[in-house]
Amino acid sequence: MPANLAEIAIADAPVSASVDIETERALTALIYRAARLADERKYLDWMELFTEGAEYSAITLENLTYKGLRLFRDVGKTALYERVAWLMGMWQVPRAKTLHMVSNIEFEAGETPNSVKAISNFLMTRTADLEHTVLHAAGRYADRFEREGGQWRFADRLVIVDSNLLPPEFTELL
Amino acid sequence: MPANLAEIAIADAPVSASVDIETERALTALIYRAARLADERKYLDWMELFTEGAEYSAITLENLTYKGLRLFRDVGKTALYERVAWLMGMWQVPRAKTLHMVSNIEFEAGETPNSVKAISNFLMTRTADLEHTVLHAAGRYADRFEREGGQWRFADRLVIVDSNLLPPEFTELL
Amino acid sequence: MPANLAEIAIADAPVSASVDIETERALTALIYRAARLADERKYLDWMELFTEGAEYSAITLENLTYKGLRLFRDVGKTALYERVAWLMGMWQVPRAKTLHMVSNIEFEAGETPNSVKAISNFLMTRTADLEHTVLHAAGRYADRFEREGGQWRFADRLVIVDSNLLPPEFTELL
Amino acid sequence: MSDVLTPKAGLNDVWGDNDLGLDGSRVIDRRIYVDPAILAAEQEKIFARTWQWVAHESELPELGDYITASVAGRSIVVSRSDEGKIAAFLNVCTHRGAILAPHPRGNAPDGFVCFYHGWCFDTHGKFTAAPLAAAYGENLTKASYDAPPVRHDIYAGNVFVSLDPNVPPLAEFLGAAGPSIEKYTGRHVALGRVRWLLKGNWKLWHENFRDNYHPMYTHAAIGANYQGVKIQGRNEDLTGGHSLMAFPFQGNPDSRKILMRNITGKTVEGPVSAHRPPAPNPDVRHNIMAIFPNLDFQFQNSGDGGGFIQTVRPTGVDTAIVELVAFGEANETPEVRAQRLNTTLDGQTAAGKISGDDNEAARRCNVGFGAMREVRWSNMDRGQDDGRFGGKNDEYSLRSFYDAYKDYMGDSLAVGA
Amino acid sequence: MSDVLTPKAGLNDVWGDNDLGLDGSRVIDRRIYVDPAILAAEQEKIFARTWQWVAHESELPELGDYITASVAGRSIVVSRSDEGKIAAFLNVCTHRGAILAPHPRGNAPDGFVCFYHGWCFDTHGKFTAAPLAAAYGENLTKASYDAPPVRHDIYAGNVFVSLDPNVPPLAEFLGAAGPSIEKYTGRHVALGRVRWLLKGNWKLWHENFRDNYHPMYTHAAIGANYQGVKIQGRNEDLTGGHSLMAFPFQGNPDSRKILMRNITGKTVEGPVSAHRPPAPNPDVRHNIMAIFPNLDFQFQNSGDGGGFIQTVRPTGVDTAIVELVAFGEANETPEVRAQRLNTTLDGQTAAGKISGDDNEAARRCNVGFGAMREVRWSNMDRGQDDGRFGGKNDEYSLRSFYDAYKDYMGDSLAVGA
Amino acid sequence: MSDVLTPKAGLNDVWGDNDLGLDGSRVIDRRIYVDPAILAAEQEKIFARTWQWVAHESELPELGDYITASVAGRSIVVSRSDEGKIAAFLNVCTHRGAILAPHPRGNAPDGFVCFYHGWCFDTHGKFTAAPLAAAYGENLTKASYDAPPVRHDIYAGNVFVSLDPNVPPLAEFLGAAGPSIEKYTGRHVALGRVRWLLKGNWKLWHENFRDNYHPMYTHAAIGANYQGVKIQGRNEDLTGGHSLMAFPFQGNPDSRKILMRNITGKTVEGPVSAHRPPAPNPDVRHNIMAIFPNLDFQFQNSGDGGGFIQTVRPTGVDTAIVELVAFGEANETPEVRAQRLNTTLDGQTAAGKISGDDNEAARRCNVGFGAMREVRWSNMDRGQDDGRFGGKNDEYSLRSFYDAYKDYMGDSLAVGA
Ligand code: FES
Ligand code: FES
Ligand code: FES
Ligand SMILES: [Fe+3]
Ligand SMILES: [Fe+3]
Ligand SMILES: [Fe+3]
Repeated sequence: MPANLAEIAIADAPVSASVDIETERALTALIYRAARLADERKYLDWMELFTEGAEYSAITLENLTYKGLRLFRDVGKTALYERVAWLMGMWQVPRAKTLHMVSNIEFEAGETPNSVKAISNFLMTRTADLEHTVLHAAGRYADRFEREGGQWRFADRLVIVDSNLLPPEFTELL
Repeated sequence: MPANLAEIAIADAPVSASVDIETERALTALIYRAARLADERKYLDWMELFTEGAEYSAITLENLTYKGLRLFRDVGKTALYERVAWLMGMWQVPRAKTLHMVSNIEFEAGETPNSVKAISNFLMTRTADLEHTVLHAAGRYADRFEREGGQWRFADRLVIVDSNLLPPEFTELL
Repeated sequence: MPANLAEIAIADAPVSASVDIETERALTALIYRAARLADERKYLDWMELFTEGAEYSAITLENLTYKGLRLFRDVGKTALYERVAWLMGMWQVPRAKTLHMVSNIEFEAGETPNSVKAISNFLMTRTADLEHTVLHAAGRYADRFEREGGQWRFADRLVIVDSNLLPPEFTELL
Repeated sequence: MSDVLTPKAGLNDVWGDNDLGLDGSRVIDRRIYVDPAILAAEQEKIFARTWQWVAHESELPELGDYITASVAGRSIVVSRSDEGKIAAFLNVCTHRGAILAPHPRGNAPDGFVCFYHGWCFDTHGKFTAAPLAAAYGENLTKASYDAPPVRHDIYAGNVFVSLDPNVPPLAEFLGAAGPSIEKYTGRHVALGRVRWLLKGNWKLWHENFRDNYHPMYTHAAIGANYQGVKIQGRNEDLTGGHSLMAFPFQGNPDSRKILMRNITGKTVEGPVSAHRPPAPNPDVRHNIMAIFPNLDFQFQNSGDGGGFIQTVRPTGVDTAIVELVAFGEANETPEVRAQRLNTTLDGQTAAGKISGDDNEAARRCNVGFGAMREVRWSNMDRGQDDGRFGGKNDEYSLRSFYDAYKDYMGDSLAVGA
Repeated sequence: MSDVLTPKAGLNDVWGDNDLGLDGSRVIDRRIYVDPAILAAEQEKIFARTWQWVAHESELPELGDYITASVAGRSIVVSRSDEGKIAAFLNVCTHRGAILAPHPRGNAPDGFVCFYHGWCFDTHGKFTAAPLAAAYGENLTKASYDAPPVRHDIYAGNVFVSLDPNVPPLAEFLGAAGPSIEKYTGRHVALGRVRWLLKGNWKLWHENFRDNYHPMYTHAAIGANYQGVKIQGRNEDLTGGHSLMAFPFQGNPDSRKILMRNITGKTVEGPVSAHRPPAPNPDVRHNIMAIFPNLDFQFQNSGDGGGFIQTVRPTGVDTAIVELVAFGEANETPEVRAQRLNTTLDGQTAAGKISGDDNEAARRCNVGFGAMREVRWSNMDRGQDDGRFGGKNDEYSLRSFYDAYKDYMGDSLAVGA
Repeated sequence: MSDVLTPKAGLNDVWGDNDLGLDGSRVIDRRIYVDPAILAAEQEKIFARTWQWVAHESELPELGDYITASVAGRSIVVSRSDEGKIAAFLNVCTHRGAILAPHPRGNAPDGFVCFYHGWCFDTHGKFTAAPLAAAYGENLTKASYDAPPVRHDIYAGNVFVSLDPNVPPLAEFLGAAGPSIEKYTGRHVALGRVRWLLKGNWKLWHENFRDNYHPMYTHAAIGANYQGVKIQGRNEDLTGGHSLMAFPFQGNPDSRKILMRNITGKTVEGPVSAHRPPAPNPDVRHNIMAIFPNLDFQFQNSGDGGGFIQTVRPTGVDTAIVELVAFGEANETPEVRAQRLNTTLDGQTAAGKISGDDNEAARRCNVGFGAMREVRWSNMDRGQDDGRFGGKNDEYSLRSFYDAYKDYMGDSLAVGA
């Protein structure tokens, strides 16, 4: 999967026209809900926003443009369930309060009417007990959505992390 | 008012569908204007965005989930006017330049057509004279709007601050 | 061009109503694309988003409210081309990864149907090789768009930087 | 409490030789705000040698409830141990050093299992077991592996700890301040905490609670309120390094509304309560009591029963963390409690309508101390009468801190040091 | 490798006089984690005097490829020089000090032109020309203006450098660890690097790879897996300060699914593979080999050929940068390679399902060390048999590090220092 | 200005014993960029002992206008006092240390009232009153409570201050640089300031203005422009530690367009002005004048009347704040003024098309100095003729700085120190 940032980009066609406004609002709401559920630590609800076979993975920019070594790659609900179990207590790391700011969402119609791609910028802050709020991570979400029974879900989310020097604690949901 | 973050959340129904797009645009514009007027230090104009009996208060996340001890709670225009007077000079603290980034706005229809609830993420930077721009605060706005004579206004804004270790200066408008 | 922040503001009329939703979506997409192309270092593509005689300039808030001394002012495609050449290699400064978060976009109809003004908040992070992601700059875009042959472009972008103490490296595209 | 105690004799005072021509007990050497060596001495000779407030019992209601506090860089667990009594021990595993309790608050009714290699400690910090202990042969018996207990004592529900086992008993240490502490927190519950960073040396914050002379200048609203008023109040050295400043509600209630109109150019109708200072009332006294070295109580003697305490602890020579704990009466009505939860902090914390200016005062002194070589000495000379008390704007309270400060710091303060 | 070597005799050990009543070779003075003077001594006496891993040859395939590394504060260029051999020299211009190679990775087949004033250096760091040299008259001949070469050597494709030209040869330094390094990285390629900040002293991370006793406590999943299992494994001091911990896949494969159900309250059907630990298999051994002072290898001897190495380098007394380099076999199939790229790091790095807890362990110790004056000594006494190896949970591996540490640090460790 | 002054005799030069076999006056000991003890000595022996630029009179037009500056850690108020003359005093309240003027710029026509306890000072910093003074008895008469005045002087509208009252008169200090300062700022107004952080020792920035040898390597555009050109220019030690570098517009105006086409692969039509360097013109000389220890003037002698100055002040051993002040002629036309406001900074500041590379040069040296132990000495040997001036690329300007630097630093530079 070696690629460079541009290939993860969206075709430079006039993006917004390609997806109707109702789809745009529904998918924006889905992206916002994924961020909120992560910040509210409702991990099991967060998992439901993904399709059965969905893929959720993360990679640092350095490795995206080198040989594609990922931080992790969860494929399917079982793998997501494992990450959720780790977040809910198999990690013995005290959970901190995160905040996901997502903006600059650009949509692109997928191959079928029930498939849409989007890229967006995220900036995540983290506040540990009794510490200041700090800038935790920044980067891009490269998402693919699929609509099943009128309900949009994440089919694929790749988190591209800008930093190649991660903070001391990076187990929070990205 | 002991509650946890989830209770301040929005029902997990498909949020966006619940408020029509025109209302969404009008309320988004109101949220953006409140941020701009605060950043432009137009405090008296900012005050006009609230209803007569409006409540504006702030709480750290630690106390939201403990016994509800608030940083402050202004109820009604007189209390807002007092905060504005403090900002305009009763505090002898040099005003710095703030910038409010507001995103992830999720709306939910209120009990009546003239009442809407919204939660959003905010990230605030502060730049003091001759200093670098720093991350000042991050958290959530829990807002309730009321429409009077076709004009939407804030009826209630609770600012939930993620950090339990505030920066040295926290008198800026949140 | 001495002015204060307020004069760069948008008239306080109910902004959103003044521009139709289709124009708003197109211009929002244009603002997002300018941010993405800058972050993907596609500088030549970024240049194409500007009109022939477009002006792109930047100023610190201190000088905006003093005598108007700008960090730089590029007028016309030749000047933009020079900045692009510097970004592509005439500066011998290692390029870092930037991320432009743009939010709080407020539009205002211009004098003609093919001219619109907008102000927005931006927050830019920068990640140098092997370093943490840091908050690089925050401030306001004061933009004017012109539509030529159905295609919106930037006719004027003024970047107002909040900080009066710039970071050590500030040659990245703002 | 005899009122006739001569302040420390000038001559042999370590600050006797100063530029202000004043008695050593009436000046401050500004070096103590900027010299890292002084901070290191303060941590060992003051913070590790005095009673330090860490919690109120009401914050540890259930068996196993614990709070962790940081005193002179040491993390300390304060827990409601299995016998229901408060226990305090160093929050460090004797095996390889990991903290046992990783959260600021938590509940560990069965004691603590160190998450690193599983060593077990009871709610008193006593080492109870190491898994797979055979690998140690008999060697675990050659020394105590208990997490060292920390001397602690409770006064009116307030839990204090001391890293110095030989510190005098708590009641004796609190001395004349004891009865007020009992009155103001004896029947109370802690309602929550708020913390913030101070951009200045820790003493600048504690000095602020020894200083009743600043309010009408630092806080515009108080200045307006005291315009043309004969200021009442008492400023007292309680000995032991503690002090009490008490003053009635006084001043001109309409002053604030006038000041606000001048500042905003607007007059706002509607209920005046929000922006009127309390009407003058000689019976109600606002009390600011400072306990050496870093604890402050603010309460009203009106029986209102609300109030707050603050501690300040250094994190660097020019940074500190201030922590405020708000109190209400255990049995107050829900209405009173709700009002308390909504308004106690309005004037306080880094966001407070009053304290906002006090944080700015610390910041300004911190910058001013850059000229320490040229302007070396501060003046705390207000109040010329002998004895240990004076009017609202006198500085017996501030001198009482530095008398005790010199006793604890000893030769570390020698100017050449 | 004789197994009968008595650990350093107790008495004359610099830590002989400790509070735990143990032999000096079985304790650690916690001062070494917090004292800036110790860190300064470690930089010069250890980091600048040992072989330091900087790259794998597979990362420098083309002529002119270079990587820059930072060792004891010095920036070093490691490049594929013009003869195709690896060269290493200090990344500093002899004219006025600018670094010659400004990127962590790059390609400079024709050597380096310093961007500040144009001085030229070849791919070996040799000074070749200064533009407009007439202005120097003959003076450029009065000294060498070459960027000082750095001693380097290659073992099984791994490039090591040493700032001490007199360091023993690499193969001798690696000693008993050599063959494993050959086996695990000899036919391999580096697949990428991930770096993160450690909030604790650098030794806390390297100690973690000398400690096979912590996993079943620090990592809940491993704890569940080992429930009621007779734990197999070997813990060995390879001498020279190196150590090897090897253990088979063991434990109860369903334990994790049960633990996950308890924690989440949900049971997830579907392929179990994702959340089942590997089935017990005595032939496959997981190897954790630690090379003095800051290099760790993790591989399986199952011929799977994948694995990773980690280096940790201090950036302060309580901060360090850990860098992990993942490996795959040069000739593995695309399917194996893709699987490797997707899963190698799942348990590792600051985001890892295993290492997430190890970073937390370092953080907790870092806070616990605030009580260093009261709890001065750490215990590394597991394993009472003479000789240099023991069971999975013994500490021959950890003692081997500190034996070597004391040799290098010499009198810098004297407690009074 | 006699041109025949032999540089400091080699032997007794503190850097005489260096690795480059050069005269002590032609090398730099890189320790001075990294050693905190050197910075502390520089603050007291240089920054607190020299004339420091703080403002231009045009920035203080109205009565009561003030600017605060920070010199060697001391905050200083520079104000247009009540007699219309400039006053300068330490920005610190003699009561308890708060700064009197909290803003970088402001207007206080009636002097300053300290916001902490209301002490009053006039526009000269004279202490005028303490409210409720009775509490001090007569003790306020026992010492001066004036904010200490700071020696200041004005040269061609430029306000300089010195923390050392015994510093030689400003005109004498400026010496040979005076006339140029008069010419370049005598009829001018300050148009605004821009500040940025430098990631390197402060001397690296000031050295850059003593170095006319770097531009054609550090700045690709200048390199292209000078391709195959016989470079004109003069490099001169003005004595007193000041230097002047002057050179005409020269080079190949089309070079930049060619370079830009090579880099971008595009050719852009339209007005060439934007990307053409100025045409060669022997009459117009660009002047870069450096005033010891940290002030730089850049102007053209073409009567264009625009230009800028820069000061650099350390905030740490490897960080500093550079502040640029742009100038225009007081009576220039609105068109000239508008052009000046839009273009003066295009090549300057951390965002500048030229200075962007100079900030990178400081960063690269800062990293390279990590190898200070191995590569200890920098070479500033360009220009072998006796006397104090040479061609554009010689280093009389740089050596003049270090001659003065050694005079001020004295024994603090002893290598063993
Ligand atoms: S550090 Fe606590 S059990 Fe090892
Ligand atoms: S520093 Fe390298 S050429 Fe001058
Ligand atoms: S510090 Fe200035 S009046 Fe007290
Ligand atoms: Fe106060
Ligand atoms: Fe582990
Ligand atoms: Fe330059």
